[in-house]
Amino acid sequence: MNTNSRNGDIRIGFYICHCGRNIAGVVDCAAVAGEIAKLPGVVVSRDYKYMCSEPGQELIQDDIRERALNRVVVASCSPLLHEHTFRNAIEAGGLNRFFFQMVNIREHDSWVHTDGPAATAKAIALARAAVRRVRLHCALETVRAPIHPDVLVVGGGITGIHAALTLANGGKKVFLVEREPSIGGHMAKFDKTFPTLDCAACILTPKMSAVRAHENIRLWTNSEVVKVEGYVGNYTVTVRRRPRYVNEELCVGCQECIEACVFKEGKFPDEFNVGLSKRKPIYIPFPQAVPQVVLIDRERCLHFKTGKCKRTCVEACADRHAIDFTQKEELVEIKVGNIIVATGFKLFDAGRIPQYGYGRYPNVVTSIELERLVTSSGPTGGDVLLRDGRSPKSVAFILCVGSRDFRTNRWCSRTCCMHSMKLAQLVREHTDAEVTVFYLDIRAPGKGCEEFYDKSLKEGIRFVRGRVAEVTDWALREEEEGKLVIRAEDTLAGVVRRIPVDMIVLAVGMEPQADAQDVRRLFNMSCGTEGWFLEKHPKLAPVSTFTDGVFIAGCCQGPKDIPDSIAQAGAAAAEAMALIDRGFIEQEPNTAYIAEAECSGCKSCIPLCPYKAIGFDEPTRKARINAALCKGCGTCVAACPSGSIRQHLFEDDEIFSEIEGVLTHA
Amino acid sequence: MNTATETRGSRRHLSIEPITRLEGHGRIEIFLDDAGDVEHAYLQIPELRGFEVFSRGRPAEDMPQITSRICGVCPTAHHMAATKALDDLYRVEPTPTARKIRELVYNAFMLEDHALHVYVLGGPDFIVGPQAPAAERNLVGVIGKVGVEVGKKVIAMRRRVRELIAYFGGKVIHPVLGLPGGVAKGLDPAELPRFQALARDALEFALFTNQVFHDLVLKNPDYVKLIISDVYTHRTYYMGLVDAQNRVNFYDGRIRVVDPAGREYASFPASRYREFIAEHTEPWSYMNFCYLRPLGWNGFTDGTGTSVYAVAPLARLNASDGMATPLAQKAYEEYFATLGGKPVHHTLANHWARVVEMIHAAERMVALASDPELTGTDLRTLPAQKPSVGIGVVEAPRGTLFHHYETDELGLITKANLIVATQNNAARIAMSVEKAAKGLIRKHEVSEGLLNMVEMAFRAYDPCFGCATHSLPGHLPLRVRIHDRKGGLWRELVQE
Amino acid sequence: MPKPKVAIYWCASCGGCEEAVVDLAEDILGILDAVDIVFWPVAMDFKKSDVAALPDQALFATLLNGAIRTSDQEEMARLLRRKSRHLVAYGACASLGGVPGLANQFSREQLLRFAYDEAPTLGADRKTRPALETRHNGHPLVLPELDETVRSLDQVVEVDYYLPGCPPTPKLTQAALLALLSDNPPPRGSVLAPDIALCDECPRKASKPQDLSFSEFKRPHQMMIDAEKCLLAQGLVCCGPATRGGCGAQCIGGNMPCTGCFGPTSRVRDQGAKILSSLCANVAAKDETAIQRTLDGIPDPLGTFYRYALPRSILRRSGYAAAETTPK
Amino acid sequence: MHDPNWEPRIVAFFCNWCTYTAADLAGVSRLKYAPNVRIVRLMCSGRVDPQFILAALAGGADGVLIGGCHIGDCHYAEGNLKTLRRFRLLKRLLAGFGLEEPRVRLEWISAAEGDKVRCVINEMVEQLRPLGPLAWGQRHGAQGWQAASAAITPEAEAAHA
Repeated sequence: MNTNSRNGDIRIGFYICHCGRNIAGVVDCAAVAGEIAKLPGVVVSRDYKYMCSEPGQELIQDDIRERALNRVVVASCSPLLHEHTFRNAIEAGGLNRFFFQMVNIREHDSWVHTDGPAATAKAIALARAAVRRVRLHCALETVRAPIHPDVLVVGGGITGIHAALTLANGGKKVFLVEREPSIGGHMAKFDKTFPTLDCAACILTPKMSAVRAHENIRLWTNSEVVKVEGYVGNYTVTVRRRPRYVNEELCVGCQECIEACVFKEGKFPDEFNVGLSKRKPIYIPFPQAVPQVVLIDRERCLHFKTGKCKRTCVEACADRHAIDFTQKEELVEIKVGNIIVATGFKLFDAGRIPQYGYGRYPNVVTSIELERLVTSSGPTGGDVLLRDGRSPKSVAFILCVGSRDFRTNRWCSRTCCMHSMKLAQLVREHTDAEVTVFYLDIRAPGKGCEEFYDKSLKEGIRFVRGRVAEVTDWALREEEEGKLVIRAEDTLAGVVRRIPVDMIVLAVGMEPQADAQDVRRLFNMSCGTEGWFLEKHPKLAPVSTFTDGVFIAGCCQGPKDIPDSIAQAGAAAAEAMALIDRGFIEQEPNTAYIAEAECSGCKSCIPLCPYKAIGFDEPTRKARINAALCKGCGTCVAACPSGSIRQHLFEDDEIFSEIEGVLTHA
Repeated sequence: MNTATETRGSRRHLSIEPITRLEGHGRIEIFLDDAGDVEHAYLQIPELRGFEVFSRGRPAEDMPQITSRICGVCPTAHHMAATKALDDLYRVEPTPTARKIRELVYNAFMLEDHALHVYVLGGPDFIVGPQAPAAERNLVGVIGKVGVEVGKKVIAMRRRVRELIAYFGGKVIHPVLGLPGGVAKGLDPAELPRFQALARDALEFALFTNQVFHDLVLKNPDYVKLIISDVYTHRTYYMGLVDAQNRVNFYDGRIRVVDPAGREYASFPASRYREFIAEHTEPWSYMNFCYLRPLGWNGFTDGTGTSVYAVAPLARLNASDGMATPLAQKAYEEYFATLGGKPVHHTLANHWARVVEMIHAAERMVALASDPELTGTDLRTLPAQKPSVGIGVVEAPRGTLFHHYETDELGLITKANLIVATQNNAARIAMSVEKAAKGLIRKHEVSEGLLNMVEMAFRAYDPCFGCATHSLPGHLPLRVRIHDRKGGLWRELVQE
Repeated sequence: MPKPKVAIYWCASCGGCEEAVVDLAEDILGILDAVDIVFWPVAMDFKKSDVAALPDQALFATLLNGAIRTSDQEEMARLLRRKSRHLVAYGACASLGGVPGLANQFSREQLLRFAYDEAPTLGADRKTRPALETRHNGHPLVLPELDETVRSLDQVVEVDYYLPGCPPTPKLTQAALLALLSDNPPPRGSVLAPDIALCDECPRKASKPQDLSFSEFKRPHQMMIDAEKCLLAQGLVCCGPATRGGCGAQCIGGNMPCTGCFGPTSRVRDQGAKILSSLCANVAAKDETAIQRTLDGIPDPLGTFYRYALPRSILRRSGYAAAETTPK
Repeated sequence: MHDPNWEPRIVAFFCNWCTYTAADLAGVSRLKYAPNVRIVRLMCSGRVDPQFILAALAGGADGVLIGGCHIGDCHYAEGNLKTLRRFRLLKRLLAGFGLEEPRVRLEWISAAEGDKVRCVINEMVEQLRPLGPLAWGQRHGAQGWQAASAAITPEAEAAHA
């Protein structure tokens, strides 16, 4: 028992926050303060408009001084939000920061109940419990742990790239891990970016080469994080590096080996061009790829399949000896203090909406496929062509494919409207086709986006409001012969239209990565119901997660465009930098501890600790807890059969008194 | 003798409480006629602990430990009866070594329990004297009488014998050795000499006790007269466990019943106990009174027409044709010769019979301690069959003890029924008390000594109301209340 | 100067605690030198009225064993409380309710119904019930009423000390008496036994592995029990880790698991809950069905975890029991 | 029958990382649910000592709800697995004590499942209503345990002083 906390008389100050009308609108704060004032040990009981405000905090500090308070209870919002605020306040007021207990009467009471009296009764019960509990609190010191200055960035899309560069430029060592053979992500596939229509490559490529060149960045492509252990400031991460069968150090990217390959022509679908072109078994993902290193597709390479290959590539590489068929997958372990997760998104699979005919009609394409077509470095050298090589006379865009649709995804993917308008304009540029856009609502909130919309209208792009019912090649009228027909209701005109076109572009939305759940577990994060990674707080901590030292940025947190992604990348980098430059993290001292005299050495607790924090001390034949390793889950405390393991901040007696408190009738 | 009064409801009464020097609790009500002679006396038992009921749902293998809590004076008896019920429940025979360990432990227990009664509970009445001052009628008094050396000898012997029980049972009070098909712990050969020596000393001690009894009791004509006096005599049936030769056996055998003339009335295995034993309920006591089922309940009567039977030492000797060991057999013969042949109906003869049994127990200890199989390592026959019903019986110091369990196929108790020693004796004890009261209390003449002699009437049975009331909770001290004809209190006597 | 007076008394008990005192053997003589036992129904001829006649606090100490189930016991407990400077709850029943406390899982009516209506050995007069007041041959006879529940002593009167065990060991009994007689007796409310779990003194402690988890719980009759190895390590449910030490691990010495008669340590409010918590946490299985299968190896958690402490546990008795009360 | 104004009282033990946060989310999302629940925050559902559950039931709760991260998502790897194991046997034990099945409930609620908090609590309140007050303390004198452990409750301590 924490007898030390009970010496002398207990003088408790209780403060209930109105939070404007947020709490006071439902809970009768004055009544609560009145009730609590009657409890033994309570010397001050006040209600105030905004406890977290400067004056609110001063109110507490003055009372600590003038009324000699030695315990403080604040009833306001969630402790996850403001516990530290008030702990700091009472510490500044000269009290140990743990002589404090917070009561959550906003998120858990006023915001979720409408019945005033009931909510007030609940607030009183919760407050009573806190008052009973706080008297048992002990003075504790927060533990400081050093922070490893290196950072891991997961994902080499524009977000990861920007985060890595920002940190590296700040002088931090960065490990950038990318699953694909090259960094660049989705953006590398884009021709131009909205709303400025500036060339995507011109923005991205320099950043990519900067990554390659940067002395503070260690770039690992073709690699994946497989294990994460430890805690903020002190993570141990295992990375799996898949072999590319070409030595990165020795390859200069001359690509002569590709020329020399026994396959004279590309034979296999090219991932980068989303299958619109073919590549060889030995290839480089795309011209500007970083690193500029070729790789061998083990599944396709003759040497690996038959062992009977002339290995012309090896000859071509000659004395550089970069090609190495013996390369093995390797697991590398690194230590970092912070982790930025920027694993991005995956595009909606248009095949999931059969009535749009994707995969059935060759001239129904997705927005990303069109993106590759309009790119000068793309498979067609920038010509927008139908499958039969003709240039389309009419092109239609269907928006919200896999977005804002209760049958697929309910969220708005935010970028498809602008992206489609960009493509529409490019189609107009590259062809003389007539362009129609089927939309539900046009979302053009970003800077310069509304103007971009106007521009699209001026350029004669036709907008039809309504969800497309189906795409068919079943011609009813002569002009429909040999064309694709879109059936849609024009909700403005209030008529159902049949519109024949040559090409249909599906503006597919964004989805969480297929393995988002695994990645979430890997980094101990949460996902929203839709599967996007969950930020700690949408406004107060938009790039933080519930796991300290793990940050999220870009589209893995939710759909967003390039500027927003880059902004988040910067924010995440700044958060990490802030922790690193502070040099240490303060850990909640909620660790478990053993009163040695009481431990019988039954060893029941030892196997329970996931962090191996409990050991058996042979000389004393008792269990020992290594506080540095303990994370304070309290599982061993609940399991100790003789009640000999306690937990700071969550002592049995504190919890029992909390239980008694919430149940005592007013 | 001074008087004090106490009011309970509208009635005033005389009381002596609690009844002392017997394990458990009881109370006697005595009603006088106009002449001040005893008209009726009632023995009341106010306990019910409900073991049969709260055994339900318990794993059968826990029963030896749970039921031993019925009585801390004879826990080994309940433990052993329960263990034997488990053998039967799982249809397993204990290994030869296990059986011998059980028997050694059990005879050791019988010896020390009897010793406790002879020297601490019942004996003082004789050794110190029935009319001796209260403060002396106890162990300390006995020590005063026979000398502190003897007292120490008694205490040391009990301690050593109980150490043997503790060796096998873990604890001597509420031991843990019993498991279906055997015992939990074997004997380390290194310990054997210690126990062999103990067994020899135990025998010597038993014979010494026999000597003390002869010197202090049998050599005193008044005591002998008291023993055979009609006040302490009842002609009833007698029950006991016997071996194949109808000789006394505490651990195992058939149940044999003889009639008041000493002829065999019945001989049956434990599994048939329900055919021969029935319980009768009186509204004025929580304890049920056992009788012979085939004869039906004929009330608290002895002699012809009675269905009352007795158990415990007196009964065991009456129900057997002899003892299985030589020295005990010799004592057995002397016992019947002195008391006028079989069967002996004198309640107070229980004390002597108890000494005879001590010799038997000690002789068995000597035999078992020298048995090579005792140190074997094959301690258990593991159950293979699904359990259903198990019935076990042993001779507890205070008489025949039955444990009867039924379980589901997981071996969880669904039904339990227990018939314990003192319950078997209950009817006869009640009769003894009334008879003694009638015989001793006359013309409003009541003295502390006389009242102790009334207590002696049932103390001779070494009744264990703790056991008897395994089916009843808590306790009420025994009072002797003497009421006059009008049912009002005549007088309250307070012993000083 | 006169020797301190000591009383030994029993309520709902089996007499084992009395035997435990007798088992002081030679030492009892030593104790008789130090104190006068003025009241000990099982072994000495003294009457309640003797105690009633004493002035309050006249008794230096009373060792009271047995739980409380009748008004008479409660009355006696109050009387002895009044007369004693130190009231010691002696043994498991007085301290925790004890084995008879398992009756709290059933109603009084269930107890009576079995004894007088259902027992297979009842005779023709089956269904006769003992009555609180009857007349026989015109004579009035009364019986005490049974309480609905079994209570530990401290649920009836204030208790100064606890001496745990079923029964307490002579060693602890003697130590306790000497401690009370000493100049600085232990603080009131203390349990006069080590405040550390049994494993501390268990001879098999070293044989327990550090990474023990349970893939199966076994019952003693189903297996040959290794006489050296930790019983938990053999898959048996041993309550030692959750039970106060001081008994000398006697049951372990008998090669059987601890059943918890010494009760919990001072830091635990509910012994059963703690045994359950630690055993379950260490179950090896990770999926629901496997977990269930492992836990089926403990068929009677209530009887196993609350063998001695049901009345003194947090919930104290079964809720079913309350549903049924004896018709008057 | 019991007081017509009686309302079930639920004590909830929520883990800091998932269920407590989900309850916060429910608040931020302004979801509405029954005011009968009192939430006690612990770092992990693994900290829920069965004693706490018994204490709540004996102390006047009509039901107890334990909330933790989904299996596999525990912030501390496997704390919730330990909770699940305890809970399975505890349910059987409580049945032995004659406690109605719905009175004690374990739910996995992730930080994102604010709405599940609402549903579970509303559902539980409705399941408890027909059962009526548990009132274990009054019915079984279970408060005895508090008296007996008086020395560790502040009020008793105050009284002692």
